[in-house]
Amino acid sequence: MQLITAIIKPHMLDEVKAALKSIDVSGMTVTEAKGFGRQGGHTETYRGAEYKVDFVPKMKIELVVDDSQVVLATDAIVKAAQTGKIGDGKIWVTPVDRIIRIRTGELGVDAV
Amino acid sequence: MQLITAIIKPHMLDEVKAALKSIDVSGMTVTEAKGFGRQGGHTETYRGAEYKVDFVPKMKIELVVDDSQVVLATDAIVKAAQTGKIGDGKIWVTPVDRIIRIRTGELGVDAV
Amino acid sequence: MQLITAIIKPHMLDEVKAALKSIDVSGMTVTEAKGFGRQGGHTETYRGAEYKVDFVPKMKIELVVDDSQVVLATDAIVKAAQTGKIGDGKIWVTPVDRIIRIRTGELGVDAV
Amino acid sequence: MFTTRTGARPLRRALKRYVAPATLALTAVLALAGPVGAQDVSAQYDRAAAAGAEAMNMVVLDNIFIFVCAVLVFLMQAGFGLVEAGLTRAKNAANIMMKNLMDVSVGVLVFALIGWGIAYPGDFNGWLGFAGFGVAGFFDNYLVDVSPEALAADGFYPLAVPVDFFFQAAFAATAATIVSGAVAGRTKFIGYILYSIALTAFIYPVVVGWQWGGGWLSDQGFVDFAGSGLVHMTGGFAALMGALVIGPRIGKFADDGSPRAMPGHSVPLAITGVFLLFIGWFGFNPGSQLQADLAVPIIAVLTAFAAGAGAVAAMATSWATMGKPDVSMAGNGMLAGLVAICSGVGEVSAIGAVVIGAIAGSIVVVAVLGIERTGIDDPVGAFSVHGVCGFWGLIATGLFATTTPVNGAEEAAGLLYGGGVSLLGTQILGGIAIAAFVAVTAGVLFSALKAAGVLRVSAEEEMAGLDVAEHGSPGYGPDMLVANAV
Amino acid sequence: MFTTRTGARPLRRALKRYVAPATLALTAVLALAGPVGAQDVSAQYDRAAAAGAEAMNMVVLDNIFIFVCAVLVFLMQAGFGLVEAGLTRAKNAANIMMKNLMDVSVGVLVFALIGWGIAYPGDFNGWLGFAGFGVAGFFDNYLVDVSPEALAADGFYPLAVPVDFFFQAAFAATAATIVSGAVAGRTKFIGYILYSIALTAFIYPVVVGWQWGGGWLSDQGFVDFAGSGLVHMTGGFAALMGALVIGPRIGKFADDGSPRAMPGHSVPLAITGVFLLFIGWFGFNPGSQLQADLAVPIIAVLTAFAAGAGAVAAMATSWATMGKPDVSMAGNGMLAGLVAICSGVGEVSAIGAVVIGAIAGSIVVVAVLGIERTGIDDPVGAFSVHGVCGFWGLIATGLFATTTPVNGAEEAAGLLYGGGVSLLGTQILGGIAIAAFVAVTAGVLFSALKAAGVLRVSAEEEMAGLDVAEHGSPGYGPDMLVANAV
Amino acid sequence: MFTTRTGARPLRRALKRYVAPATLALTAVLALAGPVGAQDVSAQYDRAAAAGAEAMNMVVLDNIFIFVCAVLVFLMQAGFGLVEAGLTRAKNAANIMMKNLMDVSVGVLVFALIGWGIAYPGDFNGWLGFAGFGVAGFFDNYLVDVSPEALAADGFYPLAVPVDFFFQAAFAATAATIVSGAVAGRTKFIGYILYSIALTAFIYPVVVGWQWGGGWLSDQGFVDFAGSGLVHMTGGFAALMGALVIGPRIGKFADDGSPRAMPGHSVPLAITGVFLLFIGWFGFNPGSQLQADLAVPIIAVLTAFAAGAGAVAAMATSWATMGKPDVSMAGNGMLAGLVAICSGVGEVSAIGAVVIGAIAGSIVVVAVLGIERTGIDDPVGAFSVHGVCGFWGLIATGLFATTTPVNGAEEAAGLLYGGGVSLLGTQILGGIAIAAFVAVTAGVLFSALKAAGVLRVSAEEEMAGLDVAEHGSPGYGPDMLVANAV
Ligand SMILES: Nc1ncnc2c1ncn2[C@@H]1O[C@H](COP(=O)(O)OP(=O)(O)O)[C@@H](O)[C@H]1O
Ligand SMILES: Nc1ncnc2c1ncn2[C@@H]1O[C@H](COP(=O)(O)OP(=O)(O)O)[C@@H](O)[C@H]1O
Ligand SMILES: Nc1ncnc2c1ncn2[C@@H]1O[C@H](COP(=O)(O)OP(=O)(O)O)[C@@H](O)[C@H]1O
Repeated sequence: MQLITAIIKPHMLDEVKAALKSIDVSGMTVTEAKGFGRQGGHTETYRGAEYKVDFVPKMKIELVVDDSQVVLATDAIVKAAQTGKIGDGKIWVTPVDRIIRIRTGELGVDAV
Repeated sequence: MQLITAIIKPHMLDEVKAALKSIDVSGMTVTEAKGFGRQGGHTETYRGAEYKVDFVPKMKIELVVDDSQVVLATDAIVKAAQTGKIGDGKIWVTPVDRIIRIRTGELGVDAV
Repeated sequence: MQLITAIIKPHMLDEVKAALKSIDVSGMTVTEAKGFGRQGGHTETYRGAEYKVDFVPKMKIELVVDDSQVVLATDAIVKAAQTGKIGDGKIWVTPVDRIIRIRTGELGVDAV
Repeated sequence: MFTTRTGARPLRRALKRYVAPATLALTAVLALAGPVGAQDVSAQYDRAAAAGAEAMNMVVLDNIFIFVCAVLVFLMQAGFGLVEAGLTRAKNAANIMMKNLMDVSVGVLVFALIGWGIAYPGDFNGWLGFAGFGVAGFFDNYLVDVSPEALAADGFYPLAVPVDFFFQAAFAATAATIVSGAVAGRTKFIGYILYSIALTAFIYPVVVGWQWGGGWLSDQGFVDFAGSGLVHMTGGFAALMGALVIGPRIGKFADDGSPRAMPGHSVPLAITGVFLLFIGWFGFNPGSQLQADLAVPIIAVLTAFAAGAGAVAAMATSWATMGKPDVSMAGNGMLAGLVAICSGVGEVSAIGAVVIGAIAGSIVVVAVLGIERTGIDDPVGAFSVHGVCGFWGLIATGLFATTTPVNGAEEAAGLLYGGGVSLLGTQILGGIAIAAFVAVTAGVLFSALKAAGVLRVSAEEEMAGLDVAEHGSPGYGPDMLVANAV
Repeated sequence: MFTTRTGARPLRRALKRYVAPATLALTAVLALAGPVGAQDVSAQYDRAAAAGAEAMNMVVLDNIFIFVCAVLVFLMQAGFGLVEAGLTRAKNAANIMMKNLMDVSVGVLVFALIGWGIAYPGDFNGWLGFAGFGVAGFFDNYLVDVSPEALAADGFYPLAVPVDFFFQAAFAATAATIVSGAVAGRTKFIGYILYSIALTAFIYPVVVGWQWGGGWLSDQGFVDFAGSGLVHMTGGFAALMGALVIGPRIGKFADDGSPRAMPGHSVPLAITGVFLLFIGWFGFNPGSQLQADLAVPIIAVLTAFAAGAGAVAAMATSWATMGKPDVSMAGNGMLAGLVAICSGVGEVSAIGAVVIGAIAGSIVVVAVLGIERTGIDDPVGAFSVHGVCGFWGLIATGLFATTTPVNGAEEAAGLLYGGGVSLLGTQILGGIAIAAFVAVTAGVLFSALKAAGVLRVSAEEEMAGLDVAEHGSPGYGPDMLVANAV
Repeated sequence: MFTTRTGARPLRRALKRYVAPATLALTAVLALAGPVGAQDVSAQYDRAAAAGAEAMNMVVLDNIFIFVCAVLVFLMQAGFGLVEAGLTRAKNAANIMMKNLMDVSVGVLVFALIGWGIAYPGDFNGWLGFAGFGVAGFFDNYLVDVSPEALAADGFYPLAVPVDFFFQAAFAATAATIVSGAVAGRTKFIGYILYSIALTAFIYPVVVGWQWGGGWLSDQGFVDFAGSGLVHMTGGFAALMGALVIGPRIGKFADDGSPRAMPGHSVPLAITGVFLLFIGWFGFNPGSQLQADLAVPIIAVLTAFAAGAGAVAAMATSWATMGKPDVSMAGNGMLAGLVAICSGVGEVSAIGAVVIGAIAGSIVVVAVLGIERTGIDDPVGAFSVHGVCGFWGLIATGLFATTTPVNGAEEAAGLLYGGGVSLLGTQILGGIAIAAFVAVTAGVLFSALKAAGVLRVSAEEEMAGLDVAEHGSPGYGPDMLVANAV
């Protein structure tokens, strides 16, 4: 099993979710995040004082998939989350030794 | 060392924390998350317009433990977080190459 | 490539970001988190009822870096985030099999 | 006596002041007002007698003044909504506001159809000016009776009915809405609506009828100028029964029965609500003088003294007992002082008002903690503020009433002002009667709703929050990220 | 007739009541007021004749009363701000409040310089007391004309100009601010300011001039006591044109055109706003009586009945049609009832007010759903509440007006009270005229702003939110974490 | 002169109007009021002479009017609380509301016990009607002195004391609460309470005594109708000293001393507060006329003009200087206009009011930026709004005062109206005196609190937020997730 972590633009979440559903990804976990990168931030002004906002809103998607699904899933995410504009985000894949479904205690593939 | 990531139902957090404490887990990090999976979501209505809420509230728990503790910890989480109802969540375990305690710079086991 | 995850005190974020920029880390992703550990929490009172707040506010920083940069980056984080007071946080490093830049589909080093 | 609101007199007075042609006012006074001091007569003379023009002046000013006071009392609905929403959780915030919105909306209509007729039975029998209200008359065109011709004929009286109704309806809505906070977070919306109708249609009007409607309590010389007992105890004891019958929110008490803190989602909103209630009370108490006269500012000052003393005392008490000055407790303290002064604000002295408010402020902190220990879950302290301090207000009048009340009436003085225990006894009797009647009727009401299965939502719905479960969507949008772990 | 606000009469009445030396009032009545019933004369006599002191009394009370009502109407600005902010997203909350702040700030000044002069043209020509307003006179010291000497000379009249202006200016600001919610979340700030100036300077005053200014509508016997048509339809139809020309917010409609829910960020704030509007309406309607008299409380009661019935009906309708009682719809329902009763509150009976409010409450729910289906994005339902229910209010007067209105006027009765269809026809005619005039002028206005490129922000700015894009920083600080996925 | 609030006259006027039997009013005027124009006499005659009934009418109306205005002024407490909470961070929101709650609670009591007696020394000496206030009299039953008998004997005067106190106490609480925002986020709660007591007990009353109490300033012909100087400069300069002595919040200034933005947590709440202050000001300024007369609406219009001009000017200035129209600056601008017009609202023309407000709106933006540059941390701009624009208001009266003030007084005219520099000089003198006295006393006060170690919380407590550190729990519950990185 492997863990796919994707950082995407917040408003692309629905598209990505749909894309993953369409390839039968059974589930995922999403977290609000803020990103720093090439995209850079912007400057805001409050009562005359300027301040730089370096971190831009991002969504973080985590999904554990069977090794066989990894490429399919990452491709789907790239396709769905791509706007071509700087700041589209990253995907990284890390190995998973064990996965358990809490409800049943099932392990491995059965757990996802 | 290994990293245990658990996705649980929000209101089970106290039980899980207690269970982990009881087996002397020294610490953990928690993040608000939203989950998508078999549990499915529900429909809400606002001023007559229906909309589907696919993502349900979850808590994400991360803890780095010594290899020897992994099974103990995952079992504790499963036991504590299990309601038997769909949506109880997942646990996955990933390898950790290095861990550092920022305060002291200690490494490995001493760091947790 | 490796993934560095750092749990730090919220108000150290700017220093850490600056330190990482200074060693040319191209980007990072930040998440609000709550931590449990030696630092312990504190007690609050609301309308006469006491309650324990076990989880203290933390920031979670994730950055994928080239293997060559790992030590440099972790050292930078430790230096920047260290107050010497209990609760400074942890850093852990996990292996990354693949990394993709969504905008371009670039892989590996080119992706970060 | 004629300017007080103790018992039926005010209404007879009204009758007197308006129905009788102005030129007959003086005789009317002597005829109906019972033994009155010289100053009463002269005052009455100054106010109503002589030129018809003059009389009309005062009638207009009185009506406009009560209208303004009633508007201030209606503002209290916003105050209650904010206090209750602020002291409960975000997932129930829209539901709380909705309940308050319905208390006033349903309340005004139900009180017009039923409640008002029950509250002031005798006085209005056969008054056509009143036929516009009540089930039957509601379908006539009651404006017929307030056409200029009718006014002239009736000596302007009928026009006072609308303003008196407007003022009283605001009070009824207030009594109803007190309960909303005590049962917050677990009550079915339909069940709450049914309760609200029952309270404004029957429970509150019956209690009011006992005193302001000229019933048995007024004959005892019971004193409740603005309603520490009639309004606040009624709401407060209904709140107690509601919280009792419905039971605590899930997670409010640990397995060992010890209370758990369930912090409200916005103390700033709650204190904003306290400020609005404070403002509204300047319609509630001064307006209860029922006419525009020079007693109004005194009543306002005493009201402010009690409010301030209550807030300071609650702050100090919470500081002493909990180690820190609790903000929402201080807010409760101001409300407690305001509730307690309602009864005697026409009878007590400056120092009396301060002491009454200060004691109320201390009581409310103790009461809130005490109630929780008994396993009752009253998230906003409605019973402690309105029930307990309402009763304290009645007792306080029995202690602090002076021999020279602001409104020139000749009430019996309180224990501390040489009046002996008689007034005190009457006040306690009245308090017990109100508490008992409301506890029983509200108890039956909530039990019936429970039996009918319309009182409490399911555990799942409660966990999800009433906004989503009862109204379809959360009170705070997805962009106001509300944390999970609650 | 002299106490109604139908057509030019109220202003002539004012003229009559003040300019004529008090001792001439009686003759003045007979001379100017047209055929009046005996009671009018006597009332007028009671109020203004006899002692100069007496007359002044009533003038003072009238002025103070309207002043208080105007303050209540200004409070509605806070109500509108909260309703609109609450029902839109957090990223636009500061922008909404800013627009409301500017509506009243710009509005008061522009209405003084231009609008007021257009709204009440004839009546004030050559009145020096008015020279203080208007472009020219603005630079004089208009207080000269209200110095005690002038007062004495003018029989107190000029002093009524400021209070009348104060009251009318509050109405103008209200009409303007209605649009703010309908165009929320995508309008350029500068474009909104320009719209707001145009509405208070020209569009609203022209419409008001037709009726309250003594124009053609008033000659038809059109009845719009407090402005269901003049104020609310004007704001409501401007809101419709704004929403139409600007187009929907990004993401409001799916590709298949079906509407998507865009939940407001704080229903509790929205309902707090509804409560404040409810309170403000007790200045809006009773104040439209334009004098302190015994009709005021009746107007207040009818206003409360319509508000309550509207909220209950909207709750019930949403419950029936959507399966759950929608909170913000119930809030809209209360406002709908208040809007609808404005026109006839001086003419209808108690049951009439309840029915008018209830129908408005049901209409508004249907209208909100219907409007969305047409692809128009009105986030707060401004057109449904003010435009649709404003028109319903005009029609309702044609149906429910009684033969014996509260204010002693002798209006034609409505269809259901034996008056036949003539009043109904006039009401519909007036409604169509207002709708058409506003639709055209506002349509041209918004189209011009669009052509000038100052109407809508860019897609990026809209996504980022107007608080950041238009005002430099978010309305909620970084410590109030606002979720990304919106 | 008798209707102005300049110097001791108004109180003598009161004395005159009430204590003297109404039939002697005319002589009383001539005897006590100094040289008065014919119109004064006649007006006075119209108002008070003739029938005792007539006189009482006006007394009642005056008392009720001031009562209503005082209630509006108390509403400003809610406004200040929301502005201050909104413009500071969420972790201090409950603490801010608590401070405002205590300002009014403690303020009313302390002002009654001490402040009022200091503010109006001479006028009340030996008046038993006043014995009910003040340390000694507080323990009597002061109602004895307002019993109907006493009223009759005193010609109704004593009853005016409560309403005057009620109104003045609201002002005192306002002055106190101005400071709360300037010292937000780092002040110990106990230290703030001690400051609040000191201001309402001594600092504010002394300043008021100089002018409204009949002190030396009033003898100079100083003009401060509603308190640009007496109320707002007092609060504003105390705010400056507080911010100065306490020092900036941690992180407010970079190491190089450049100011860092610390965004308030809720601009929508802040602007809601501005709206409530705007409403409250219609009690603050018109009520300062101290009687119900036809000048009231003029004062209201001028107040609205200045407020609108201030908001527009601040918006424009921030737009010009910062590139975007800043919302909270526009809010400050409206308040600045309101503060500035207080002094001369009884003396200036329409255009004068607009110019005064507009200049205030521009000044406040510049002042806020300037103050920050000096290293002083005033999170809500309290000194800029109340201190700087308060002083501007005094100066403006010296420039714009006309020869024919609204209230019929015969003040000296301002520089631009041919009055030369004498009034201007007096105004500047008065402003300097107030600034100096408050700066010194408040400076000593805050320094003493600092020395006593009760002024500022620890760095840890400041980081954690005052809600948790000082009051035990956060103002926003765990379900309103508040971000960490602040
Ligand atoms: N090295 C990294 N490690 C973790 N997250 C990163 C890294 N670099 C970028 N990110 C995340 O990806 C987002 C987009 O990256 P950015 O460089 O701005 O644009 P792009 O990926 O299109 O070049 C960033 O906002 C951040 O959240
Ligand atoms: N493949 C996955 N990768 C990551 N998280 C997942 C995955 N599948 C499910 N989850 C998380 O686990 C939660 C529960 O999963 P779900 O399928 O709803 O119930 P159950 O685990 O009981 O079958 C989901 O809400 C989601 O947060
Ligand atoms: N075993 C662990 N796994 C994951 N996170 C941990 C672990 N132990 C501590 N943390 C995180 O690090 C933070 C600091 O740890 P703590 O023990 O309190 O202080 P210190 O690291 O200085 O000893 C905790 O709040 C928690 O967020």
